[in-house]
Amino acid sequence: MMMQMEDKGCSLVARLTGEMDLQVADHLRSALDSAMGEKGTRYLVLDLSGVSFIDSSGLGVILGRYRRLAQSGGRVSLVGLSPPVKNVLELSGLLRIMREYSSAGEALAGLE
Amino acid sequence: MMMQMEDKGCSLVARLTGEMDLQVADHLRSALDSAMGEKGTRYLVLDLSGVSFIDSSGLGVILGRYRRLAQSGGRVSLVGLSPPVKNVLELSGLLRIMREYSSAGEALAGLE
Amino acid sequence: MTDAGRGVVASPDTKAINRMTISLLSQPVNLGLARVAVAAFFSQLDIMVSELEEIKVAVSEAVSNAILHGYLREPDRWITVTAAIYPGWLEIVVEDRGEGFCEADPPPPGSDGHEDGFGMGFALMRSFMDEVVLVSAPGQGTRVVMRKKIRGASMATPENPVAGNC
Amino acid sequence: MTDAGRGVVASPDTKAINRMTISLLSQPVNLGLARVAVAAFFSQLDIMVSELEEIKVAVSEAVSNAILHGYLREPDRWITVTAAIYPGWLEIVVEDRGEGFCEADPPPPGSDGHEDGFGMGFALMRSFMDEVVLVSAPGQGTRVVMRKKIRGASMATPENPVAGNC
Ligand SMILES: Nc1ncnc2c1ncn2[C@@H]1O[C@H](COP(=O)(O)OP(=O)(O)O)[C@@H](O)[C@H]1O
Ligand SMILES: Nc1ncnc2c1ncn2[C@@H]1O[C@H](COP(=O)(O)OP(=O)(O)O)[C@@H](O)[C@H]1O
Repeated sequence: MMMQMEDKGCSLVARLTGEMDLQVADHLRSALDSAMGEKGTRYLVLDLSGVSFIDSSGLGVILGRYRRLAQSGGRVSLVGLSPPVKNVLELSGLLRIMREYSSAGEALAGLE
Repeated sequence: MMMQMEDKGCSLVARLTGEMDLQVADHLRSALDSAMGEKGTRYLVLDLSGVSFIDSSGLGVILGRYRRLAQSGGRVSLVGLSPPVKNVLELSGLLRIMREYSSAGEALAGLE
Repeated sequence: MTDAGRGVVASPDTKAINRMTISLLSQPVNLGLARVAVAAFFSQLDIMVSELEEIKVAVSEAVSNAILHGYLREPDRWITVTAAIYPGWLEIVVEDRGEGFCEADPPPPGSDGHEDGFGMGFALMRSFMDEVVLVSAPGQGTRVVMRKKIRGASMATPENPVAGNC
Repeated sequence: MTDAGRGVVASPDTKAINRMTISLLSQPVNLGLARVAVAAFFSQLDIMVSELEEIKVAVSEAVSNAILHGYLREPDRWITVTAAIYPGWLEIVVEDRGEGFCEADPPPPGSDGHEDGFGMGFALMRSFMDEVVLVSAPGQGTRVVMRKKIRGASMATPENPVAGNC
């Protein structure tokens, strides 16, 4: 799993690459939490265009960040869902509580 | 394994795609032999740019076609060797008895 | 642990057309291997890529459960994954010899309260497979049998490759 | 069949860091699975792609030999492939319970005269691995143990991925 973070004021754009499963969940969770804590992130934009696989361990990381931000009125937006990843996100109901955008730019615009 | 044949008079260009192993060796051998027999092929150009893997079963198919054509003064030329495929062909000594070209066009020109 | 009875998808006493077993240690680093091996095995079928992706998720859930709940993250225990092709269906069995649970009273998802526990493992397995049978008993380990219908004569052969004009 | 002694690469009694076993039927359609599973397993190492490709060739040769010479193309016999990571080396063991041969008098390559027989199987295994040990006896099956040195602390971890800036 590779991770690139881009700080945009209240928003953090995180670009993930690889497979979101139990192997990377712990590391991913703490990397996201520490970046969000440092920057006082309110809106998290997850760019998953490099993610080829997700299972419930990966969903758990996303849902956990959502819960954390939702407490303080924040939000998680999703970008770049490949068909298999979107399939799992839809089935899990995550796409009912988070919006999908076609690019990080649109996601950031949608937050304003 | 996919195979596309292009008849060029005395020469036959065969474009192979897939993995050249025991699973495909028998089928590949008979497909090449019947195309070569039908067309009276003297020069066989094997375009392996779509071949991602080769082991000694695949080498055996190439060497067998070489032996067949060499009897009547013919030749086998190779095109599009990826690094792993080239590695195996070199180690086996096949590249000492067959020439590699950078394109099918060059291989055909080299035969004239 | 009782035997996993034949269910909706499978007919009894049918012989597998092809079968493989992979044994791996209970380490998250091996999850990718389990998924890749099962997908590579079933790619001999004329199956849709989207179905292979769903099978990978089901395998990943079952193996993750074995690591987390079966072996409580102990890293040196064995998990076996068996994949088999029958005429008309495919089967995956994931087995551990860990904690197990009471079949009559299956624990609710997320019941062990791990952080961010999503509690969707079995739900995803059930969404992506036609039949999921759990065989477990406390202290006896767990066997998850997953079956999926496939089109009848759907074997890919060298003469009749999945995608090809050979 | 005697036990495959430790050789040049391996030190005795070392515990594997990680290990997997895959059992497959003696059908050419399963060759790709054997290669993919072994490559997926070793991809947790910080190993070069070209080395993984060479390992795949070695595995393919050993499994093809088991199918062709061990089981004489009988399609329903088991072949096991074990892959293990030790500190400083990796090991692959391919085992069949087929014909076997006399270790003291190993048959020359291509000795069974199959069409286009290339007789390069063991030569390629030896080129691509640092050590190849054959354990075989007539009627007892064959075990091929292949070992390759790897750089010491070459495990890829989520924190320290093979390619990444996580
Ligand atoms: N292999 C297993 N061994 C022991 N308990 C298991 C196993 N698989 C699942 N369970 C139990 O079933 C529960 C539900 O599993 P699941 O639906 O995958 O959700 P989650 O893993 O997120 O809790 C788990 O919390 C656990 O208590
Ligand atoms: N698994 C095996 N079981 C029985 N005999 C084997 C096995 N592997 C190799 N052999 C014998 O060793 C010979 C040399 O093998 P190899 O170098 O791979 O060349 P080839 O397979 O092309 O003959 C084979 O021809 C066969 O007689």
